[in-house]
Amino acid sequence: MIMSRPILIANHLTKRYGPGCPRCRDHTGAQHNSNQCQACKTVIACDNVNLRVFPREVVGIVGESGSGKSTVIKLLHFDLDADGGEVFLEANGKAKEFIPAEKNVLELSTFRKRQLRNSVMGIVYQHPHLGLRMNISAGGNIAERLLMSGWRHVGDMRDRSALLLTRTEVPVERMDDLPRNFSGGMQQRVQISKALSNEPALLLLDEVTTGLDVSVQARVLDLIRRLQQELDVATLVVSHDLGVIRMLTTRTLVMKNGQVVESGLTDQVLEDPQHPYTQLLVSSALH
Amino acid sequence: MAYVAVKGGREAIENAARAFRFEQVKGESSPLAVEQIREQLSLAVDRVMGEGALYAPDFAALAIKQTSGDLLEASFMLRAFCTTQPRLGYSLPQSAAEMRVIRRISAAFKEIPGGQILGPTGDYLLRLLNFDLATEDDAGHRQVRERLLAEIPSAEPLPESFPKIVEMLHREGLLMREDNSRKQQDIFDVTREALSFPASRSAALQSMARAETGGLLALAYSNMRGFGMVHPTVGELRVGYMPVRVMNPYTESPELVGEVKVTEAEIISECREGSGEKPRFTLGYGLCFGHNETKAISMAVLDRSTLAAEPSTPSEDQEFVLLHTDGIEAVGFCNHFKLPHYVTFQSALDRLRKSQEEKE
Amino acid sequence: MVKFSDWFDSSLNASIHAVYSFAFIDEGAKREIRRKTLKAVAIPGYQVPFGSRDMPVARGWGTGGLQLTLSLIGTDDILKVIDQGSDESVNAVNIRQFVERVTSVQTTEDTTRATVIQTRHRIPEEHLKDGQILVFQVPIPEPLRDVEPSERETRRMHAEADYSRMWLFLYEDIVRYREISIGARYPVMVNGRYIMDPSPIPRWDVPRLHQADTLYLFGAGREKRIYAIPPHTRVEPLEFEDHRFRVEDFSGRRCTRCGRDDTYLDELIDDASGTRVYTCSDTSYCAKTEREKAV
Amino acid sequence: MQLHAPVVPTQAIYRQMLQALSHPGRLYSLDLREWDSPLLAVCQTLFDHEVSYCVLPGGNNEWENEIFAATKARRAPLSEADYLIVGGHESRGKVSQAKVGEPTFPDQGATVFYVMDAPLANNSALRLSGPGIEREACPAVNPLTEAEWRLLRDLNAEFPLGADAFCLIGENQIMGLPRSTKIRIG
Amino acid sequence: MKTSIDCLEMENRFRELLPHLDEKAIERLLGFFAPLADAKLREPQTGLVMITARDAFGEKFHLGEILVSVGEIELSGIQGHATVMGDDPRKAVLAATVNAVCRHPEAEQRLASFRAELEQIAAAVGEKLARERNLIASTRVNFDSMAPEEM
Amino acid sequence: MLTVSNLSKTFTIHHLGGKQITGFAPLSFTVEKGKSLALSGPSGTGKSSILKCIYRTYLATTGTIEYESACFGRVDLAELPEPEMVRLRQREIGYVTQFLRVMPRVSARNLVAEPLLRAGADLETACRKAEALLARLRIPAELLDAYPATFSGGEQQRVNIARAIISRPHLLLLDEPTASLDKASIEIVVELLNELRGKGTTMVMIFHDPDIMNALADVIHHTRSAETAAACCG
Repeated sequence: MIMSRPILIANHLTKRYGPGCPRCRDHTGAQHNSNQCQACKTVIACDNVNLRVFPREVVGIVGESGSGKSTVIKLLHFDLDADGGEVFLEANGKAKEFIPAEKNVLELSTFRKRQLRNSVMGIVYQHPHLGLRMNISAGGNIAERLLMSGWRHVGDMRDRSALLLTRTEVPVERMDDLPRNFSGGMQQRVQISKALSNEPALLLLDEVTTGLDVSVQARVLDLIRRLQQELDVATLVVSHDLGVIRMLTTRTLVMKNGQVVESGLTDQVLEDPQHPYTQLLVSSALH
Repeated sequence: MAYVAVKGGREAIENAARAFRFEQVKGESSPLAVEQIREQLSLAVDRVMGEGALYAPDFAALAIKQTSGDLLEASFMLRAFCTTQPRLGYSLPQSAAEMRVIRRISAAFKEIPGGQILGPTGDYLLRLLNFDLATEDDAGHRQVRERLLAEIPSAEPLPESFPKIVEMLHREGLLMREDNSRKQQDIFDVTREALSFPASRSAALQSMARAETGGLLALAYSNMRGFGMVHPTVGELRVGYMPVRVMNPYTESPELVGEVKVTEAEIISECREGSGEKPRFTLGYGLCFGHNETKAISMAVLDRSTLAAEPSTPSEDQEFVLLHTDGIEAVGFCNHFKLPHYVTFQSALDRLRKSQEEKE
Repeated sequence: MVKFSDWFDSSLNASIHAVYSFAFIDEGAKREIRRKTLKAVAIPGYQVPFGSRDMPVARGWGTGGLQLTLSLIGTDDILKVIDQGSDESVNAVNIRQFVERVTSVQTTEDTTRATVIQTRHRIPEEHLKDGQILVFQVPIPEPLRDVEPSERETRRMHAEADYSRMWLFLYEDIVRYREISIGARYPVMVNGRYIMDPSPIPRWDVPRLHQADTLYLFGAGREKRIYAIPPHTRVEPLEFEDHRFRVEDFSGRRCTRCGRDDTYLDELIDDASGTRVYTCSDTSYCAKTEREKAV
Repeated sequence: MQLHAPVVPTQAIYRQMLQALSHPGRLYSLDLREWDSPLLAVCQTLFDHEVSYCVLPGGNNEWENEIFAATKARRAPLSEADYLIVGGHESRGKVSQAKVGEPTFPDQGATVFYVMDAPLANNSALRLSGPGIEREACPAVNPLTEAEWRLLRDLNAEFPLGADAFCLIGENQIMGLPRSTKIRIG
Repeated sequence: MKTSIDCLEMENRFRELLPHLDEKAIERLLGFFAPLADAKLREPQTGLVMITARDAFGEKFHLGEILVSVGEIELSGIQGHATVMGDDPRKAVLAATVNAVCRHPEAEQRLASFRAELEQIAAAVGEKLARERNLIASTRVNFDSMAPEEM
Repeated sequence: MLTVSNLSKTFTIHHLGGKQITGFAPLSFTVEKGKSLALSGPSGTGKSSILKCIYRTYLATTGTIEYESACFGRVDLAELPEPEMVRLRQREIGYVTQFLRVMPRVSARNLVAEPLLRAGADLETACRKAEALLARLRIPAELLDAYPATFSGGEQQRVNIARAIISRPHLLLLDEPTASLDKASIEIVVELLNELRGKGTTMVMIFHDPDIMNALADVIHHTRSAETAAACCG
């Protein structure tokens, strides 16, 4: 049996803030415990990251803040422009028409990137205000993604929004209310509804439970896990929380100072960490 | 019948023009001479030239006369005049540092090389009405002129040029050089191209040099007062005459066209730490036609405030500042709401009635 | 070239300003407007930025339309100017007089005779033919302005055809008011690519933009934009499958002057009775109908 | 009293160009009272020191200097020029390097003038559609080789990016081909 | 072409003086060239020149336009050209003429009496300007500062 | 089916200055298809670590783990790329420990049905099979919708076993799965495992209780402590 093609391949993904210089590599990375180059002051947010995600798989990226893990997600979602590397996506649906699998999608026009993002990806940000328009109704927020994918029937969109809100345990009668007036956990669930509205092939979760109360965290995680199983969507989870990683993912990358220091099966990374940083992370988390 | 004139608009307009003209002549006074305005209301002329973006004192004075002293309207007239005129060329790039100074002060240092020259300023005049001016006649006017020049014992002559204060700070490494990110290839010309954002520095400076004084002041004031981070110190403020030179096409050597009166302000603002550099002061720059210190300082503050990478107040948002300080555009749009909007209002009425029906 | 001595004797300090260029605007400025207008025609619905010279009428009073008209007009043209459908509205009179003064072209009130029509807020009721040009005065050319104030951002949205926020605006409108609440200035999709502001014409006029025989030019002077709809171009008002675009409803009403019931009407309060009455917004068409009835 | 100078003849040329571009594929006649060549007429109508142009090899050698003398427009390399001037019915692939503008400013795409003495034989497989054309139509005459039609089609495939063309045919005829025109061959 | 340096200097002084000359002075000076039979001129043109300024960083930008008049004259094959401030065709022609004459082989002799007149005007204008400058100079703030040796 | 050669595990603790801790000494064994091998030896000889190495929870320090996979043919589990290893875990290799290591807030039924769902079964079938298996393991029906985290140790362990065996893995790794079960339950588990073995499942297991071990194991492999191993081989 042959493994199916990865839905996402990212090679040598690099993002820096600053001019960059030949000595950047000598100063930055986990080894030097810094992501800023002493010579040119460039901050290497993410350095030469390789990553692949297979269909239906949940992959985690764990690391402390500043490790570059969120940068990776933002690069993949085209929120940031990469300074190097390539990304290949197995497009689905409409995007298949304009994105060949062998095309480095980082080179697409912003117009195409937007199309691709709309049809292939869903994202849930740590801060609901990044993913939601707070002054647009919850239903409107979900409708926005549907509108992006060409839906033009208000009734159908409302039906779909209602379905998604039900699935994410948001009372449907609140569909026309503004997310601004929702609790943090409910905002996150609306965000998840929005991310899933166009049946994405790849779901990106960026610290989705950070900042929520522990009990709310648990419910959001359960929801994600359930939806992930129901929808079979390939998912990339970024978190600093080993508990979240343990609960959601099968494979994990550990990042520090912009570099991937270790990767493996999630239980292996947690039980038999190889890199000194991972050992520290695991030991401090478990005790 | 009410408010739609099917006929009669033409006559009404013509008569309105008559009525406007009548307002100017209905008094008993003698007509104002253009040169009187140019000479005796020179700050108004300066302001009109600055906001009209045309250095033409005679025409500016004429425009003030024609518009009954509505300075914004007068500057508008200069702009419209420009539309009818061919652009014959560009001057050679000229630094205001070379100006023939008539006023030059610094709030940053007490003693500056070349000295503080107060020049013709009303800053220290008490704002008290001078009733002597009310009864001034030709002879008195002449006497005053002679007396003012005669009363002055000969002073130590002014130097030909003055060193720049900011240049001294530069040399000491206390001032940040301009961001490379804003370096430009071509000089933008807002009279030939529509602004787009982010606007280049040349586009921003040109827009502000022709902006309305009050508009710049309001935004700059909002920043100084607290809706912003620029805490300005006037490094140097100059008023003087800047030479204008063009290239003579036959001799291919620079040719002096004349001098234009300008005001230049350089304000020093708080430190900013560039990537990998020591903290330094930053500079805001203002330059405008005529003697208009309020405008030059406001412009310099806004030049500095719009450097903010992520604007958090209106005065830090380049687009906000540049698109809302052109007096002529603003006054036109403001007044266009006086035009009939019957059709659109009818459409809105239809919508409102429909909505009310739906709700019933 | 003239002889120095001849010039010296003959020439007084004659003011050069008594005579304006034909059509007022300097030829260099006209060339720029013409270049940009051709690009606007080639990219229907896209707003081409242009230098936009200051005109002797105020910004916001039709300077964009005026610049287009002046860049178009030649001695063979017959000009019609309307505001709110009326040739005699003060602004229309003002603009027509100015153009006459700087070109001496013929003017008309008859829509069918005009070669160039400058308008504010209306499309004439009579069918416009191939070869005629309708010039719109546009106060706010950016259809996305209501959902995004930043010019930089709306430009990006157009570049990426990222119009979901506009659609969302309409969706929310429906959620709130059960229908789209836009009166005039109804956004349209041009040639399947650009969302465009048709200037504040009533919805009544929007269908006339679609597959017309005429060239439509739009000028926004203050905002410095030119755009166009060539003849035979798809122009579709934004609508949902279950919430269709609808024009103003004048059913059961007719013009008290000419009796027509198929035109856009102005609503008037009758001074004497205090009741509402209606007359055609297109006054020259109304007068024409009356004349034809009289014959 | 006349308060203005007489009309400048480029006004008429502009109106004909505008009509031509609004009706792709139709033929219009230029009013060439003041000019010997349609090329100089259209150049003088649009060019000045603010624009750049490039005469592609194969064009008349005189053109470059004539245009400069008449308009003071700047000469620029093919890939940077605002206006390209092609002598004949095709550019041999060159026009594919024309500026096509940016997504934010597609109007910065170039304009191409094809200058020819006479049209080619009609290509019955050729169909134009899009704005300015009712349904679908054959061009009035065929000014371009099939290769050039394909090139224009490909150049404008990523509409609104693209370049716009005018064909100057014979003594005084002009045909407009904006980038919005869809070209179908066979 | 050989041009007398002296003449060029004179032209420079003339141009510096030009903004300060009134109509009468212009007419007087033009009068010196009225008999020039070998000169042809182009109808002087009025228009705009965009002033390009440099900010404190040396960055160039357009400050605004200035109304100018341009004179062009041809004097036995020598082109004279001048751009002067304002709507002033007479001044433009005068300046263009001076520009041509100064580079003419017979410049010295043609300019002799013109130069004398110019000197006279310059003296009068100069005195007026000097008094104005003195007034400005008198507004300098003189801080009393202690000299180091007195400390 | 499974050939372990020269397999060993050493942990390097970086924050203790790179201190080396031996997990288990090099060892080799083979298990035929459908046979079961029991690891036996004193505690501290790293029996659990051996299973974890096979399951890839631990990375092997030396040696190979050759496994005859249905999905990919013959592979070395010590080196197999992770996505393939994930696939094997989902499709072929089961692992039962004495501790429940499953998701909180998932019902017992869903927990057990999940491997079937992942293998492509429809929800109804999967739930029916899960219910049947849990019933056989004497989990009361009223607990089907409860969260196993609240169960007794014995109940948790039976849920754990059910989850591991429901999809009939080709290779089953058992680490003291009966440690906290009562006698009756143990008998059912042994019965179930023997059924699996009969249907071809290969097993590697650790049982403290020699009776259970003898009841299930075809082969017994004796592990030695690192010191002993060093003494023998060194």
